[in-house]
Amino acid sequence: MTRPLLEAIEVSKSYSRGNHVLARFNETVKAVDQVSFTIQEGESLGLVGESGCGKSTLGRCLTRLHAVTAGQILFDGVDLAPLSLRALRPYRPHIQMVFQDPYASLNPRRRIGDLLAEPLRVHHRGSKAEIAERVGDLLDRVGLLPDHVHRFPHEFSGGQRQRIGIARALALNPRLVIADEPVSALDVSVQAQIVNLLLDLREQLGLTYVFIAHDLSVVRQVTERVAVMYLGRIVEMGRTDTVFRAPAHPYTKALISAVPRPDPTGASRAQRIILHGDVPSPSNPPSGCHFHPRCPVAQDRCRHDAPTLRPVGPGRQAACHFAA
Amino acid sequence: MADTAAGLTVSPVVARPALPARGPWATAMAILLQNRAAMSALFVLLCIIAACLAAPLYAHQIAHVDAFQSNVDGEIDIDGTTVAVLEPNTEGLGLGVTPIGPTGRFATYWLGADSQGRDVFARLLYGGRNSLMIAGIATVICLSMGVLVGITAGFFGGLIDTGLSRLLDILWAFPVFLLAISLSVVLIHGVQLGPLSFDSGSLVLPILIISCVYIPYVARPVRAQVLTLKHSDFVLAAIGIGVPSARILWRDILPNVMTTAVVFIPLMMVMNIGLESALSYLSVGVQAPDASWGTIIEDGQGLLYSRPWVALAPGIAIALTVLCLNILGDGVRDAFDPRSQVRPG
Amino acid sequence: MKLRSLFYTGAAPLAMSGAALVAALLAAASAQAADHRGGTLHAVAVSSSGTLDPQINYTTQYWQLYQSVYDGLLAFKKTDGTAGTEIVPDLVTTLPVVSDGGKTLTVTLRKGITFANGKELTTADVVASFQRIFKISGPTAGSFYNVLVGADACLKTPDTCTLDGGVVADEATGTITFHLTDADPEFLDKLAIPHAAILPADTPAKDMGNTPIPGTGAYSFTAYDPNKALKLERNPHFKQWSADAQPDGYPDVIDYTFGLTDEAGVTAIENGQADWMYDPPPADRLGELSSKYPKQLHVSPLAAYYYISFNVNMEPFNNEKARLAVNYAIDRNALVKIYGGPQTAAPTCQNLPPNFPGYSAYCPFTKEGSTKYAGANMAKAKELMKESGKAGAEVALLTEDNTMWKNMGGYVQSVLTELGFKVSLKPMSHATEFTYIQNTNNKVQVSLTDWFQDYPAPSDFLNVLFGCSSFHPASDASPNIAGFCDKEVEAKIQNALTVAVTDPVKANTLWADVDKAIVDKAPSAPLFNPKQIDFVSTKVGNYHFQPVFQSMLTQEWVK
Amino acid sequence: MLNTLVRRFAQMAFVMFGISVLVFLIFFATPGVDPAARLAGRNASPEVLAAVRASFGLDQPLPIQYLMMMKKMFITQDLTSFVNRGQMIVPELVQAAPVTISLVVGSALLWVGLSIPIGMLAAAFKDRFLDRVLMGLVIVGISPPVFWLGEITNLITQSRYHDTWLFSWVPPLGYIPFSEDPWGWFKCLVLPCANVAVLYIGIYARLLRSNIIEANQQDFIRTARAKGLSEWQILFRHSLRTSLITFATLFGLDFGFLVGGGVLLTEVVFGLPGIGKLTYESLRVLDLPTIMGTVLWGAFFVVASNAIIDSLYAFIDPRARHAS
Repeated sequence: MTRPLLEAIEVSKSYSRGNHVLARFNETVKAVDQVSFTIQEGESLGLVGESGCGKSTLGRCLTRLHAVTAGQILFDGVDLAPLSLRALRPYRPHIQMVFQDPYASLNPRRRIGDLLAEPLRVHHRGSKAEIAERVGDLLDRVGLLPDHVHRFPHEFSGGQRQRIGIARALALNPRLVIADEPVSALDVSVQAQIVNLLLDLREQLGLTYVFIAHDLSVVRQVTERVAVMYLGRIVEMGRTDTVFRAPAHPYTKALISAVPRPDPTGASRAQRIILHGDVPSPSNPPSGCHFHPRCPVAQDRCRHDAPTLRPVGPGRQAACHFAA
Repeated sequence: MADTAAGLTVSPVVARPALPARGPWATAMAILLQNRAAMSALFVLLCIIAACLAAPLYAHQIAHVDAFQSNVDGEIDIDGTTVAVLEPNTEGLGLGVTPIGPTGRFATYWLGADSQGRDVFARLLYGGRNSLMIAGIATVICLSMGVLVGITAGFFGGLIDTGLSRLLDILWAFPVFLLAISLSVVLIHGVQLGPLSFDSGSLVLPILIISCVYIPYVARPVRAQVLTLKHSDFVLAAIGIGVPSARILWRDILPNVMTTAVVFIPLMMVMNIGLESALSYLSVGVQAPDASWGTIIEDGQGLLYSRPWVALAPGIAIALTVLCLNILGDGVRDAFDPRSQVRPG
Repeated sequence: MKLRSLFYTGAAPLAMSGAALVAALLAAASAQAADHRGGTLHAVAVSSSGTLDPQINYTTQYWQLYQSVYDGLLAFKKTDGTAGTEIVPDLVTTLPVVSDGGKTLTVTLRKGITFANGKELTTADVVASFQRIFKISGPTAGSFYNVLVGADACLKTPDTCTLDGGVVADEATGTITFHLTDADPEFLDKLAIPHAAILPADTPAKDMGNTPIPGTGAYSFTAYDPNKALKLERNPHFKQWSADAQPDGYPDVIDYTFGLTDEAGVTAIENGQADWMYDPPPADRLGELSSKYPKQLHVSPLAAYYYISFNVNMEPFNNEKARLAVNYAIDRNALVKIYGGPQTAAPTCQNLPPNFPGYSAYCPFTKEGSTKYAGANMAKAKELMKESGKAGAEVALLTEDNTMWKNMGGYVQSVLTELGFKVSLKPMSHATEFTYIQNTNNKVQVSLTDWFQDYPAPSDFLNVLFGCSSFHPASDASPNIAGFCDKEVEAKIQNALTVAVTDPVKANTLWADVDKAIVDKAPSAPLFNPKQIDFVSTKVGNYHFQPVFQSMLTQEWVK
Repeated sequence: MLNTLVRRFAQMAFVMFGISVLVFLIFFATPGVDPAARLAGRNASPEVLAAVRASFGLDQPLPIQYLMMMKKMFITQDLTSFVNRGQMIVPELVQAAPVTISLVVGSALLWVGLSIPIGMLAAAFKDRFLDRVLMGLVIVGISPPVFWLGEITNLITQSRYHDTWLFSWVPPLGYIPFSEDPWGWFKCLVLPCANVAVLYIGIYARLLRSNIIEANQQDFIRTARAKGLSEWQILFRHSLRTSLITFATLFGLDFGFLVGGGVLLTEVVFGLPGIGKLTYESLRVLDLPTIMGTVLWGAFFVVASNAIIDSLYAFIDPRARHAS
C-alpha cells in the first residue's frame, strides 16, 4: 500500500459544557473519541451515523476548523493536529470543505465572484485577470453562468448556492474534499443534481472525498468505503458494498434496516430492527460498549467491557464482541 | 426554499432573472426610498437642519441681534414706540424684571427675549445647531467605539472579551443619567487628553460624555452578533480556505455588523438628543453662553410662568426632531434589519 | 442668594430706614401681645440644612431658628433695624467687664435659667460648651475662638481639650472669666453667634446630627427629619428673662416643611396653605407678587454684597489699571436689573454694605460728576485699558451655574469682551465654585461671587476678604480669593483692629479708610447689595426683620 | 439552580463593586471638591481643616477611605453626608425609596394597562385607519423630552388652568406619604405617573404591535387559523401570549431601571423627594456618600432585574441555559 493521503490516528475531540462556578465541575463531552482511519488518494470515505454521533465534528477536526484534543492527523505524512492557524495556512488549499447549509456558508454581503476569488487572492494564485478567468472556469464547471459573478447569494436557490459552495471548495485544486452533509439541506429533486455534480467532479479532477451523511442511500452511491460512528467512536468500517450487504455491528444492522426501500410487498418490514430508547447523551455515555443499552444482542459483558475496533474480514473492522 | 428555476434538468442553471444584481445595501436603500413616511420625516428633518445652519444668517441679516451677548439695556422699536427688552415691573412694590414676550414680528424678537435680553428665536436656531451637531458627532463616535469594542470583544474572545464585557456590564448597570451627570460634573471643568486639552465650555466635553455613555448599548448587541458570526458557516468556510483573521474580520464580519450599525443611527440620534437636552437642562451639558435646546429650556424654566414661549419653543423643536428621527428610524429598520423583512406589507 | 445656604451664613441687613417707626410699632405690639399668642406657623423651604447641632451648623437657615432655641452668653438684640446689631447680655447679667487691655473678660451667669430638659444652667455647662467647640472641630474653632488661651493645644489635639486658663469658671459666684492671647474687638460678636451657644455639659462631643440638643430658649426642636420636616414647640421650662435677648414667642408651634420647590412655596402661601417661606420667591413670580400681593411682601436690605474677585497675582489682573478699567466699565444697574430690578438690590462700588459699621459712602467708578452711582464710565475704562496694555489677554470668568449667576456672568463677559479681553465663561456647580475659586492651584483669574456677613463687624468683610491672614495659597479654605496682600492696606487693617479694642467709634472711621483704600486698589469689583424678599401669608402679622438673623419667626402672629 | 444563583450573585457583586469604585474615583478626580474644606465651613482655619480631615478619615489613602465608606454604608449603616454634617445616608435612602417606588409602580400600571389594548387594536387593524391614528399618537407621545413634558404639565395644571374645574384638584408640587393621606398621595402622583407613562405607552404599544404581527406570520398561528379559530381568538389565545414574553422581558428591565433612578428628571420636575431627586441634589452639591448610596441602589435594581429576567428565561427556555 502507498502512503495514505490522510491518516487519522486516535483523534479525540472533547469540550467542556456547563456554567458551573468552578470550571472543573463542568461536564466534559467527548464528541470524537479516539478515532483512527486512513484514506488513500482518489478514494471516497463515507462517515455515517445518527445526528450527534460526532461525524460533523470529526469532519471539522480533519480540516482543522476545530482544534483536536488528542491524536494525530497525518496529511501526506505531515501531522496537522498540533499546527497553529498560521502554520496551517500552507496546507489549507489541499483540504477543502463543502458545508451542509448552503444558505449559511456564503456571506450574504459578498458577490459570487468575490466569494470565489477569495481563496485565490488569499493564496496569491495569479494576477487579477488570471483569477477572473479561473472564477469563470469554476462557475462553468459547477454549471453556473459567467455573469453570475456579479450577483449576491440571496439571488440564488439552495441548489445553486451549493454549487457555488462546491466551486469555492474546488478553487484551490484541493486533493481532499470533506463534504459535510452537502445535500441534506436541499430538496430531494436537487439532491440528485448535486450528487451527480460531485461524482462528475471526482471523475474529472481525481478528487478524494470524505463524505459525511446520515442518508445511507447517498453514501452508498458516492463512496467506496464507509465508517459508521456511534457516540464519537467508529463502530464499523469497511467497503461500502460489503458493509451494506452484510453489516457486522448490530448498530450498522439497525441503521441499514431502517433505510426505506421500494418494497411493495412489505416483506422487508418484518426484518426492520427498531432501536429502543434515545441516543444517550455524549456527556454521560453508557459504560462498556456505548451501544449496549439499545443493542438487541447485548450481554452482561457489554456493560463493562468496551469492545475495540478489530478486523472481522478483509478490509473490515467492527467494534463488537460478537461480530464474526 | 424550492429551487424554482431549474427544475430537474442538470446544468447549466439559470438564476432568477427578475431581480437586477443589487446588493443588500442597494436593496435596503431602495426599500427605504419607497417608504413615504420615512421620506417625509427625512424632508422635515433636513428643513430643521437647514434652518439651524442658517442661524447666523437670521441673526445678522434679518434680526440684527447677537444671540450670545447680554442685551440688558437694549431697546427695540415696535410700531414706532420704543420698548425696553427687559422691562422692570412698576406695579405694586416694583419687584422683578420681565423680558419682552413674543412680538409676532419675525424680524424683531419673534419669540421674545430671555432673561438676559437675548433673542430667543435666534438662540433657538443656534441652539439647534449645537444640539444636532452634538447628537450627530456623538452618534458617530459612539457607534464607532461601540462597534470597535463589540468586535474586539466578540472576535478576539478570551481575556480581552472577559475584560471588556465586565467593563460593559459595569457601564450598563450604571444608571445612564447618573453616569452622564457624574462624568459631566468632573469633566465640565475642562479635560486634558494627552496633547489635546478641552477647556470648560467647549462643546467637545458634552460630545465626549454623551458618546461614552451609550457605548454599551451598541457594543453589547454588536458583540453578540460577532459571536454568532464568528461561529457561522461562512466564517468557518473562510478559515478553511486559509483567510487570515484580519481579512475575515474586515471582509466577512464587519460588513455584516455595519447593517446593525446603520439601524442604530436614528435610534442613537434620538437617545443622544434626549441625553444632551437633559444634561443641558440640568446645566451639566452645553455651557453658557453657548446654547442648545436643553439650555434654552433651562433658561425658560425661570420664565415659565411669565414668558412660557422661551421654554415651549425648544421643547417643540426637540419633539419634532425626535418624532422625525423615530419615523425615519422605523423606515431604516424595516429596510435594513433582516428580521423585519420577514414581516410582509 | 440664600438658596446657597451652604457657605453663606448670617445674611444680615442693617435696616436703614424707619427705625423709629418700627420701635413705635413694637410698643403697640406688646399691648396686643396676649391676643395673638397661640396657633401654628407653617414654614416651608426647598430643603433642609443638615445637622441640628448649633455649634456645627453654619447656615443662615438654621441660625435663624437657633435664635429662639439656644442662647449664648451674649446675644444680638432681637429687634429691627440698626438696633438689631447691638449686643446685649443674654445668659449673663451684664456685658463683660473688660480688663488687662482687652485680654480678660469677666461675666456673671444669670441665676434660675433651666435647659429644656429641666436641668439648671451652671458655669460647668459654659466651660463644657466652649471646650466642645474644639472637641467637635467646629467650623469656626480655628478662626474665631483661637484667641482663647489654651486654644492652640485644643486645635492640635481636640479630644483632650480643656481650654485651661482660657475659660475659667467660679461656680460659687457664677462668674466666668475669659483670657485671650490678644485683645479681640470682635470677641463679643463671637460670643453672640450660635457656635458659642451654651449647651448642657453632658452633650456628647460629636456632631449630634438630627438629634436635638436641649437649649435654654423659648422654643425647642421636637422633631426633625431632614427630608421632610422640622418642628418647634414651646420650651415648657422657659421663663422670659430679657425681651431683648430671648423674647417669648407668639405661635405655639412652628411646622417647618422641606421639599417644596420655590414655585410651589409661593403658590402655597398665595393659597394660605403656608405662612412663610425661607427661600426668596423665584424671579419670574416677583412681578406677579409685587402687583397682586404687595402687602404680603417684606423687602429688607441684607448685609451682603455681590462682587467680582480678581486674582491679583495672575495675568492679566495683576495689573491695577486693568482691574480699575473693569470697575469703571461694569454697569452695576444692568446687573441689578438681572438680579430682579432696582427694588431688589442697590448698586455699590465698595466692599462694606450701607449702614454697616465703618460704612462711608464712596463710589469713584461712576459717571463723571456724580457721587451716587449713576452708571458706567466706559470712556475712562477704555483709557485705563489702553494704559494697562492688557487688551487681547485671554481670561476665564468663573461663575455659578444657576440661571441668575449665569445671566450675570453673561453680562460681565460682554463687558470684558468690549474692553478687549478674550473671555470664556466657566459656570460651575454652586457646590464647587466657592471652594474652587479660593484655591490658587486652580489658577482662577477672575470670578463672580458674593459674601454675606457672619456678624456685624467691618473686619468680617475687609479683613476676611482682603487681609493677608486669610490668604492661604493652595488651600480650598482661603476666603481672600483675590490673594490680595498689600503692605499698606494690611497695616491699616491691623491698626483698625487694635484701635477697635479701645475705641470702636474711632475704629469705624479707620475701617472706612481701609474700605476706601481697598476700593482704590481694586482687588475686587463690588457690584450690588442684595435685599431680602420675604413673602408671607395674609394671616401673618407683626413681621420683624432682625438684621443679623433675618425675620424673627417666633415673633410673627398667626392668630 | 443554586449554581446559577451563586454565579449571578457573584456577577452582581462584581458589577456593584466596579460601579462603586468608579464613582469613588470620579469623585476624587473632580477638582475643587475637598470634602474637608466644605465640612469645616467657610473661613475655617488650617488647624480645623486638618482636624476635620482626620476625623472624617479623609487623610487616609484612597483604598482605606473606600473600605471605610463601604463599611459605614453596609455594616454599621452610619455613613454621613460630606456636605450636611450629621446627615445619615441610609435612612435618607429608606425615606426616598417609597416615593420612587410609588411613582414607578403607578406609571407601570398605567403604561401596561394602556399599551396592551393600544398595541392589540393597532395590530388587529394593521394598516387601517385606527392603526395609523393610534401609532401616530404614540409616536408623538414618545418624542418630547420627559422633563419638558413635566414642565408644561406644571405650567398648565399649576398655573395657567389651575383655577378651572379641570385642574383645581391638583395639589401643590411635592409628595404626600400614603400613611398621612392616601387620597392626597394619589392626587400628587397622578400627573407625574402619567408623564412617565406617556413615553412607555408609546414604546410598549409599538413593541406589542410589531410582535403580534410577527407572531401572526408564524406556523402555529397559521395552524390555529386553519383550525377555524376566529381572528380575535387567535389574537388573544396565541399571538398575544407569545408576544407578551418579549413585553414582559422589556418590562422587567425598564422597571428595574426606573426604580433604580431612571425617573430622576420626573422627580426633579415634580419635586418628588425620591431616589432620583436625592441623586440629583447630591450630585449638585457633590456629596459623595449620598451619590454612592443612590448609585449603588440604582445599580442594584438594574443588575437585579437583568439577572431575574435572565434566570426566568433559562427557566422558560432551557436552550438559553447554556447559551452564555
